[in-house]
Order: sequence, then structure tokens, then C-alpha cells
Amino acid sequence: MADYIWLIPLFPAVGFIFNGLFGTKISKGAVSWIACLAVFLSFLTSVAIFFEFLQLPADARVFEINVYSWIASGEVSIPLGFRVDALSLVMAMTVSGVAFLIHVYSIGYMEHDPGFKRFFVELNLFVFMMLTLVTGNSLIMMFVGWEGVGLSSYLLIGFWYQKDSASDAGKKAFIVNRIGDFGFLLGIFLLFFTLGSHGVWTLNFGEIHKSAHLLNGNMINLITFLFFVGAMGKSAQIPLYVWLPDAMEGPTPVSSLIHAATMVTAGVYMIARLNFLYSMAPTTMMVVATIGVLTAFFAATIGFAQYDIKKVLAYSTISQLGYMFVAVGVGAYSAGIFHLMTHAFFKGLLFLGAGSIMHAMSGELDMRLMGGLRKKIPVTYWTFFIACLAIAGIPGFSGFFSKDEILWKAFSSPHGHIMIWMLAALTAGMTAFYMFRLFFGVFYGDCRAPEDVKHHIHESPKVMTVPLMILAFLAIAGGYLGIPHVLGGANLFDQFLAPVLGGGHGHAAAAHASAGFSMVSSAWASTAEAGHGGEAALEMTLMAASVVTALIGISIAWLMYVKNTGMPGKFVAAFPGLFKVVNNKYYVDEFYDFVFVRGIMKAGGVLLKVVDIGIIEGIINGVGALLQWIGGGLRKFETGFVQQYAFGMILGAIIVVGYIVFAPLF
Amino acid sequence: MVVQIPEMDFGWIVPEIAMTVFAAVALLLTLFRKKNSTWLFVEAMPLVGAIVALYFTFQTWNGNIDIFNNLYTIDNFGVFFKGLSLVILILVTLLSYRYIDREDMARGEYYSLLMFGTLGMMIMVSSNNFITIFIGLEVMSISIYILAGLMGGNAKSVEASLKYFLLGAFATAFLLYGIALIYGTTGMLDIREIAGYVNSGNFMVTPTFMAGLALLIVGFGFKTASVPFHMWTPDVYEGAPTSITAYMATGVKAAAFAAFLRVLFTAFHPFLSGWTYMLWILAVATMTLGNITALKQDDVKRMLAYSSIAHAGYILIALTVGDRTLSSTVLYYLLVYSFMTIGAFAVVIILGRQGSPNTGIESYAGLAGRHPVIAAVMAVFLFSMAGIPPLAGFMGKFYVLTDAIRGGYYWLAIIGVLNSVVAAYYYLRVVMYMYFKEPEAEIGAPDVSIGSTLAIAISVVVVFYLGIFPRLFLMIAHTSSAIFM
Amino acid sequence: MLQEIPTSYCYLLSAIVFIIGAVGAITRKNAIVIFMSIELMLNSVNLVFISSGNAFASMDGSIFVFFVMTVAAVEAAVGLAIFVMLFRMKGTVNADEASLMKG
Amino acid sequence: MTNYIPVLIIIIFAFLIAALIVGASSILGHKISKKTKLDTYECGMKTIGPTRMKMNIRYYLTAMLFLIFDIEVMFLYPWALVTGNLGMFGFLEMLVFVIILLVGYVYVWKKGALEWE
Repeated sequence: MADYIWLIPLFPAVGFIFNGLFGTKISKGAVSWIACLAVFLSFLTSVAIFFEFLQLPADARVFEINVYSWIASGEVSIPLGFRVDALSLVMAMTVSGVAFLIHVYSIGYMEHDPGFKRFFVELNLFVFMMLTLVTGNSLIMMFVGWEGVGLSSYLLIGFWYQKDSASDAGKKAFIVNRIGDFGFLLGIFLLFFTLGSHGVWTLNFGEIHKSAHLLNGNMINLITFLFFVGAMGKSAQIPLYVWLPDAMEGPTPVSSLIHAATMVTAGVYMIARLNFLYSMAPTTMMVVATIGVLTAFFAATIGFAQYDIKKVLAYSTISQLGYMFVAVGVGAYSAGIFHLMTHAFFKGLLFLGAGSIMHAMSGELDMRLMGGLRKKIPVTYWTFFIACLAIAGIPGFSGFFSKDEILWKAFSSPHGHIMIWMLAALTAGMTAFYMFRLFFGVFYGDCRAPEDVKHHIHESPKVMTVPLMILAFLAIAGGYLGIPHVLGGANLFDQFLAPVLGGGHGHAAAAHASAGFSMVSSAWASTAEAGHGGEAALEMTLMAASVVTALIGISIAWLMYVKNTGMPGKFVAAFPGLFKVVNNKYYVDEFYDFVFVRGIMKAGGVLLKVVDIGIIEGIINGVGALLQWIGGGLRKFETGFVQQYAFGMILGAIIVVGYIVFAPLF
Repeated sequence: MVVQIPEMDFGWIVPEIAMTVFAAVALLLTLFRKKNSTWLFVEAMPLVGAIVALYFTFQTWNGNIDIFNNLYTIDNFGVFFKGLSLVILILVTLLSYRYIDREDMARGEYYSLLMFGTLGMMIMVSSNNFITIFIGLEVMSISIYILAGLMGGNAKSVEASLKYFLLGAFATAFLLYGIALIYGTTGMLDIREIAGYVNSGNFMVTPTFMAGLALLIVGFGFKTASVPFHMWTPDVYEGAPTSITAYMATGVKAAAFAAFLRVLFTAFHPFLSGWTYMLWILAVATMTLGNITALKQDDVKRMLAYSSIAHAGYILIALTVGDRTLSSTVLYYLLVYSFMTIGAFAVVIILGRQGSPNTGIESYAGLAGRHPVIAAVMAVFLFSMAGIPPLAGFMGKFYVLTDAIRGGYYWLAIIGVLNSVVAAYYYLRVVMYMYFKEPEAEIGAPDVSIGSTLAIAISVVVVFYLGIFPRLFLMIAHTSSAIFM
Repeated sequence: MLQEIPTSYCYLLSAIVFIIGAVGAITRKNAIVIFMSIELMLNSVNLVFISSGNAFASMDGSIFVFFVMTVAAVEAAVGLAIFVMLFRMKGTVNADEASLMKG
Repeated sequence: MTNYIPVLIIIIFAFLIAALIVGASSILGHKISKKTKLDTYECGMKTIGPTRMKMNIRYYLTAMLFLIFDIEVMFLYPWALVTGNLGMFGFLEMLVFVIILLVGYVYVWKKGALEWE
């Protein structure tokens, strides 16, 4: 079965080509279902391979097939093909699975769009590229997919090209990604030639792994850093995240598929795929973790200041990606991939839910004009609720398991640091806050929508709600693949990925803790040395801490957005203590409001303006403008007068002759 | 004494002879055709001639031999470029059929001059002697001086012709002076004799000799449209008939680079240190200036002119590295470049009308909506030029940058990559207009003909093929450039 | 017998003539005069070929000169034709008149 | 020095013959004095108006054609010198060359560049 790995990207490619060629001939329904079928088949294939793998011993779970041999330069030739192992399989299943649901959803969502067929063609193209990226067996394949997803996401973001904002957003995404790709490409070159200088001409992951020891420390740090620059671009990390919020201009399914579930995670996948290199590059890992946690925190603060529900989700995506980078940055690759997967579920769900809300509110995006929708669109409401709980990291939901594993690793792993843990945990609380701010704002209180909208608020059709339900199920169940040992789980996920990502030794993590940098962690670790019990206690405590932070975040949100509207009793029962405290001291509301809302909203707003728009966009647009200006200046030399051209030639000739004749003298 | 001219030599130059004969026949047919009788025979001449010549050219593959007292040589390098220029001739001819009616240019003269131009290229790329190189160069150039101005009534065309002619003659003078100086210091015109002489101990480099080399660079720099000898390019490319622009941008550039490469790598390779940094500067200047100036162009034809300058810069990178074993890159890049350029200009042609070329970028707005196929192929060519995998352009750039890095020219590689980022912007701009803008002015149905369709189809296929399966042609390029080792 | 002129003199002369031609080509306005200046440059080239061919006692130089002269003649013919076209269009052969295209 | 004597003799004779003919014609021939005979030169055009007159385009045309064919003929001289050594083959080669020229000539002819009108 594994020999058929190449089928996985092939199906969407076929769908793309077929619909692209004959789409105009056949009906809308046919186009959409062909597209869905193509993706579904990829999903089936990957699942089949997955079950085949379960039969095999762990170390036998890798298979490569070379499609053709690609010449890098002159005599050096590189076999290109596909590689299936635990990692690429997880990615393939996640991508194709989520993509399939979103395809189905789009049938309903895009129904009345004139570009219906084009949409599915481009979706298939994207899925094809994404699957190529995750199943490729060499950096070249990865780069092809990398560029491919960039291109197709550019098409999809700009899907409603009639809106200038849309096509500009598309362009912005493309250009910013090119900057990242530039780093990525340089990294590939550097790796290729440093290995080549040792006589190993290869870009194949397996062979790179074999000969990685040939590289010296600085070189690896440089190479891995260049790769990370690429990841910054694709996965929207500081400072290259600016394109992602704008990318919300695209249709909501696109935001859901590309900017939540799949493409933006490519960077994480790449680092996980090259984990053997990163493990040899402590400096880079520190950079990765730091950038990751900063992004997570920074994006969360901005999330406070947003009213546009898709913008909120966009910034939360950036923030969650930050988490994944923290994970891979501290060497907890499987945790990163785990969070990647769960995030794909609940964030995909959140976006589709947002789409469903827009559908109900006839395209409205401003949460200030919503509210009280929970009765009117129950399915969306419940699924959205589940997603929020998941992203907030409430025990029992997938987000909890993945996020807490990351937090624990951030604390305990030798690459980790107490500061990272603190920021990450704080971010977890903030995430919970703004997600529920959104949730309450949309579904509770009384409806602030204009009358005409209010009338035809309606639940979305089955074709949209069913995917929501499935994703909701996954958003809960997905987590149980990776129940940490401390909770009596076996962390199957970690073990499944172990052959590729190392890890698979949950207990060992604590042993590393002694190597943690800060006083605190080592203090903890000393207790941890006591043995499994102490380590478990530590892990439990941290877990509790983060859960409490999340709950605090939620309750604040609730206090500010629900309390005055009188909330469901069971919700009160959830936090009786906290409720009493807050209720008895009424002005605490204002206090919270002042501290959290005004303060942080201002901060977020300021950050948004100064950093986001001011500095980063300034740089990006500035360079473009500068070049344009120079170009305009250079044009003036093309005067159109033939003799001035001749004069230019004479000057050139004088320079050339002068240089060549006199250079030897110096 | 009896001068020996072995008759058998003529067996090797059948392609050239064929070109000459067919060109002459085309001319005569035009003269003696009845009023309003068919043009078919005249129009068939270039295709038939090219195919015949192509056939005989391939016959000479691997027949490494010097003929006519070493004035002329048959080697795979020459064969490669002869083949390339003949294929270019075929494609350009296909493009021209409808276009010529539209702009009513003189058919017979047009086709026979095309063939004479190709003849010039063929001579130029397969000669080892400055005399024959010069003759080939001039046969090519003079044909094109005329072709550029063939749209008699059109002021721009005349202007293009004038500019190209004056500056071309001017550049020729520099080239000749360079040759003269080299002859003056070595007393030889055969580049391999020169190579042998300079490698033998008893040659000492004089400033005169180096000045000669420098002037050669100037002369070839003009024909290859490298900065700072590029200034004619935008005007001439814009003014000339579009089919001829395509011909100039591909055929002339390829032939000039071929001769340049041969001269540099044969006669002057010992002085690598002398010219490599000069070419480094030229390469950087050419890439950067071409790309940056292209940013501000609103006329697609002119934008393509600047982009062709930029591409010359990329090729110069490969020359700069000056590694004999890597010279195949130049061949491969020129191959790729020719197809995507011709394709792009073909699209420009079919969007034109009589009297209104519609080359302004605004005429491309919303093209995807009205003519999805045309927009798609144009997008393919543009993306290929921008160097986006898996299209051929990416491969070309990749090999060039690879060479640079292997040669240790890291900065050159970085500048090259940065340039391709800049380039992506203005290619993308056209794509944006085609896909993401509403049509401003109705430009009417495209002027598609079987010929142009065929040409475009061929180019698209090749662009994909060379991008995905570069192996075969890379190997061919490799064997072709083996003569330098 | 007559005294042989040193080759270096010929080089010097040719260089002077070449420069005169180049300067003429960029200073004069009349296209025909520009072209004549270019012809001047070509002739300076011929001078080098002849003199050094004489110095090396090799025929190549003189052969090359034949071709240079031919090409010069052909270019003259083509050039005149182009100038005539220009004249028909603009009513003058002033090179500056041809500046439709710029930028 | 002696080997310059023949040259001197030729020069002297040249002068003598020239003087003789001119003198004879001016003595024997009878003179008609007309205005046109005093014009700058007579080649079918009225010499009225500014001296810097626009030349008829046909002059340029004829000049071009003359130039080209004249130069091409230049290749015949070196060939003529060694044609004996080249033998039949050399002759055929030059024939080809002339034929190619001929094509050009035919072209010019058919295009009517040779008719004055």
C-alpha cells in the first residue's frame, strides 16, 4: 500500500486538471463533487497506509519511492520522489481530512458565488501542492510544494479580485512569502554545497540525516536559521506575519483551510522534518522558541483589540502557530505536530463556524453588531462553543492535551526556559479570554444586528453544518491520541511519531529538567530528581496552573460580556467561588474592565498600529516604493536620443577598457 | 603552386547552403509571382528550408572537424546553436504569417531576410576565426537592421531601425577595433591559434592585447544587450515588428552569446583573472538595472525588453564564473529563455490589432475573464520567466545560481536571487492585471491563427518539459559544451 | 629605397582617427554625417589591419580589410535606405528627430 | 635612380598628349556660345534656385546600387590574381559568387530600381 504514496498528491492534481480543462463543460455540482472526491480519495489512501503501518514494527515505518531523477547541476543528479513515514502520514491525513471537510462545506458556502467552479479548481490545486509539500522526500520537492502553496494561496486570497483590498492582500501574501522563500532557498543552497564539499551531493531527507554529522556547528546554525526564515514567512511569525490578517480577505473556507489548518503549518512541519538538523543547532532552537513565544504573546494582545471576528481568529492563529514554534523550538517536535493537528481541527472549526455566522448574518463580520445568536443557530453555537473550549485548553478537549504538553516541555526540556513557560501560560489565559470574548459577544446578550438582517438569520444548510459537527467531534476526540503519561495515558501520538522525531520518552523529559536554565525550574527539577512521583507532581501542578489561567481568562470574558445580561445557571455553578467574589465586589468589574480591557486593548491597538502597520509594513512597502522610485529614475537615462545612447556606450567602453587594461597594474 | 580546396568540405555546410538557396528562392519567387496568385510557396520556404537545414545539421552531430583551412568548424557546440537558431526561425515564421498580413509588410523580403539572418547566426556560432565570426555577425545584423524597419509606414518601426542601425554599426566598429588590436599583437585571427600562442611561454601580455579583449567585450556586450551597452534595446524592441522583436530577443542574443562564449573560453581563458571581475560587474549591473527599470514599465512589450536585458544578466553570471565545465549552463539557459520569450511575444502579437498593438498593460486587464486560455499561457510564460518551479525558467535560474555558488561567487548568487525576487514583482503585475482587474477597454477578439497557436503550443509544452525533465537537454548541452574542456 | 613607416605610427594614427570618428558620431546631428563618422572608425580599423598584417607579413590582415570594406559598403547602402525612410517620414535626416520612444 | 626614368617618360608623354588633344580641339572645333554651356554642370536638371538643392531620391538609389556592386567586384581582383592556381574549382566558386550577386541584380531590376522614371 505504501508504494501508492504518490497517489496522495496525485488525486487532487487529477481533480485540478480535469476541472480546469472541462470545468466549463460540466455542471457546478459535478465540479464540486469531483473536487471533493479527489481529496477524499487522498484521505482514504493515507488512512489505508496508516493502518498498514500499524502492522509494521515502529522502525520499519518509513517508505520512499523515487519518481524521477532530477539533475541539480551538471553531473550531480538527485532522485526525486515521495517519502511516507509517521510524520508525513500524520500531516497527509490531517491535511486531506480537514481539506475534505472544508471542500464539502464550501459547496454550501460558495453556492451563490459566480466563481464557484474556479474556486474548486484552485482549492484542488492548493491541496495538491500542500500534499506534495508534506509527502516529498527531498528539500526540492518540499520547495516545489512550498512555492506551489504560496502561489495557489495567492490565487485564493485574491479570489474576489473585484475588491482591490483582496487582490492587494493576495499580492502582499505572495511578496512577503517570497521574502521568506528567499531565506529558504539560500538555506537549501548552503546545505547542498556544504554537504557537497564533503562529497555528498544530496537533498534527500534520509541522506541528509545520514551525513548531517559532516556539518560543523556554526554552519548548521546558519542553515537552520535560514530555513527558519522561510518558516517565518509561511507560518506568519514575527516579523513576517503581516500578510496573514490581510489574507482574511479571501473566502472563509480559504481562511479555514489555508490560514488555519494547513499551509501556515508548513513551517512547523519543515522544522519537525529537519528535526535532526535543529537538534544539532541549539542557538537556532533558542531563536525559534523565543520568536515563537513572542509571536504567541504579541498576537494574543492584538487579538484583544479586534472586533472583526475573522481578524480575531487570524491573530489567534498566529498566536497558536507561535505555540507550535515554541514546541519545536524546545525540541518537543511531536508536541508541536500534535498541537498542529488539534489546532487544525479546532481552528478549522472556528473558521467554518465564523463562516456559518457570516452566512446567518448575511455577511456581517463585526461582533459588535451580533449577539444573542445561540438560539437562532444552535448547531453553529454548540460547535463553536466546543472549539472555544478546545482552544482555551479546557481539560477534556483536544487543545488541552496538546497545549499542556507544549507548556510542560517548554518548562522541562533542556532547551526550555521558565520565562518561555510563563509567557506561554499567560498567553494561554489571554487566548481563553479573547476567544470567549468573541464567543459571548456573538452568541449572548441581545442581538445588536440591524432589523433587516435580524429577520432572516437562519441556520446554515446541512452541507455546511455536518462538517462542523465532524470537526467538533475531532476537536474533542483528537486530543485523546496524546494523553500524557502523567494522566495515565500512553501518549500514543508521541510514540507513533517517535521513529521520525525521536522523543517517545515522556519520563525522560523530567530528567532533562535538571538541565533547565533557570533557578526555579532547576529547583523544581531537584524535587523531580526524587523520582517519578515528584516529576508527576510537577507536571500536574503546571497543568493545573495553566488550566486555572485559562479559566480566569474565560471568567473575565464572561464577567465583561455576559454578566450584565444574566448568564445560564450552569455556568455560574462552574465557578461558584470566583462568581461570589466578583459578585460581592461589584466595582471589580470596572477594575477588570479598566485593567484588562482598556489597558490591554489600548496596548493591543498601539502595538497593532506602531509595530504592525508602522514598522513592518513600512519596511516591506518602503523597499518596494524605493525600488519603484529608482526604476523611475533609471528610466530618465533612456532619453530616446540615439547619440546619447552612443555616448553611454563610449563611457561604458572607456570603463571596460580602463578596468581591464589598468586593473592588472594595481 | 595550386591552392587546395578539398571539395568534401562542402558536405559539412549543407545547412548553410540550404539556407542561402531557400532564401534566394523565396526572393525570386516573390519577384516572379503573378498578381494575386498565392503566397503559399514563398511562405513555405522558411519552414521547409529550416527543416531541411535542421535535418542536415543533425547529420553533422559529433562530426568534429575543421574545414576551409580552419575558417569554419563543425562541432557540437556549433550544432547546438545552429539547431537552436533554426528552431527559433521556425517559431518566428509561424508567428509571422498572420502578423505580416495585418501590418502588410513585404512578404518575400521579410522571409528571405529572416533566413539570411539565421544564416548569419549559423555562420557566427560555428566559426573559429574572427573573419568568419565577423561575417556571420554582419550578415545577421544587416538583415535585422532592415527587418526592424520593415513596417515602412510606421514611425516607430523606422526609428527602431535607425537606432539599431546607427548603434549597431557603432558597436561593430568597437568590435572590429578589438579584433584589430588582438591581430596587431598576435598576428593571428584564428582563436585557437591565439589560444595556443598565449598558452605557449613566449607570449607576454601587452596593454594593447588586453584593450583588444576589452573592446571585444564591448562589441559582444552590445549584441547581447548587456548594461551599459543596452540602451538601444528597449527602444528597438518596442519599435520593431513584434515578431522581429521576438527574433532579436532570442536568436540574436543566443548567437551573440554563443560567439562570445566561444571566444572568451577558447582564446582568452588564460586571462580569466583579467576579465572575470569585469563580467561580474556587467552581470550585476545588467540584472539589476534591467529588473528595476522594468518595474516602472506600463508597456508590456517594453517591459519584456527590459526583462530580456535582465535575463542577459543571468547568463552573464554563468560566463563570469568562467568554469569551462559549467559552460553548459549558458546553453541550457538560452534554450529555456528562447522558448519562454517567443511564447510571451506570441501572446503580445495575437492581442494586437492592425494599427493598435495593444501592448499597454491596461489592455491585459481582465484577460482571464475573456480569453482564459490566452491568459493562462501568458501566465505560464511570465511565471517561467519569474523562475517559479516547476517551470523551465526556474531550472535555468537554478543552474546559473548553482554555478555561481560552486565557483565561489556567493555575492553574485545572492544578488541573483534578490533580483529574481524583484523580477517576480513586475511579472506578477501583469498576471494581476490579467486575473484580478476588470477590463478597461474592449480590445476585441484575439487575432489567433493556426501558426501562432502552434508556436504558442510548442513553447508551452517545451517550457513545461524543460522544467520537469531537464535531464536530456542538460546532457545535450553538456556534450555540446564539451569542446571547451 | 623608400623608408618603411614604423607600425607604431600607424597604430597611433588609427587610434586618432578612431577617436575622431567616435566623437564625430556623438556630436554631429545629421544621421548621414554620423554614419560617415562611423565609416571613419571602420577605416581606422582597416589601417591597423593593413599595417600589422604588413608587420607580421601575413595576408590575413588584408583579407579582413576586404571584408570590412564590403560590410561598410553594404551598411552604407542599408543606412542610406533607412535615412531615406526617415526623410520621407520626418522631412529631415536629423538623428534627434527620431525620439518617439523613450523611458 | 635609373629605374625611375620610365616613370618620368610616361609622365612627360601624358602631359604632351593631353595638351595636344585639348589644343587640337580648341583650334579645330567651332564654338557656339550659349548660356547653358556656362552652367555649373548639365545632367538633365535645371540649375535654377539655391545651389544647395534637394537631390532627386533616385540619385541616392543609384548611388547605393553602384556602391554595392562596385564593392562586390572588388573580390574579383584577388581572385583574378591567383585564378590560374585555383584551377577549375576556383572558377566554379567564383561563378557561385557571381550568381548570388546576380540574384541581387535581378531583384533590383524587377523592383524597377534601374528605371529612371
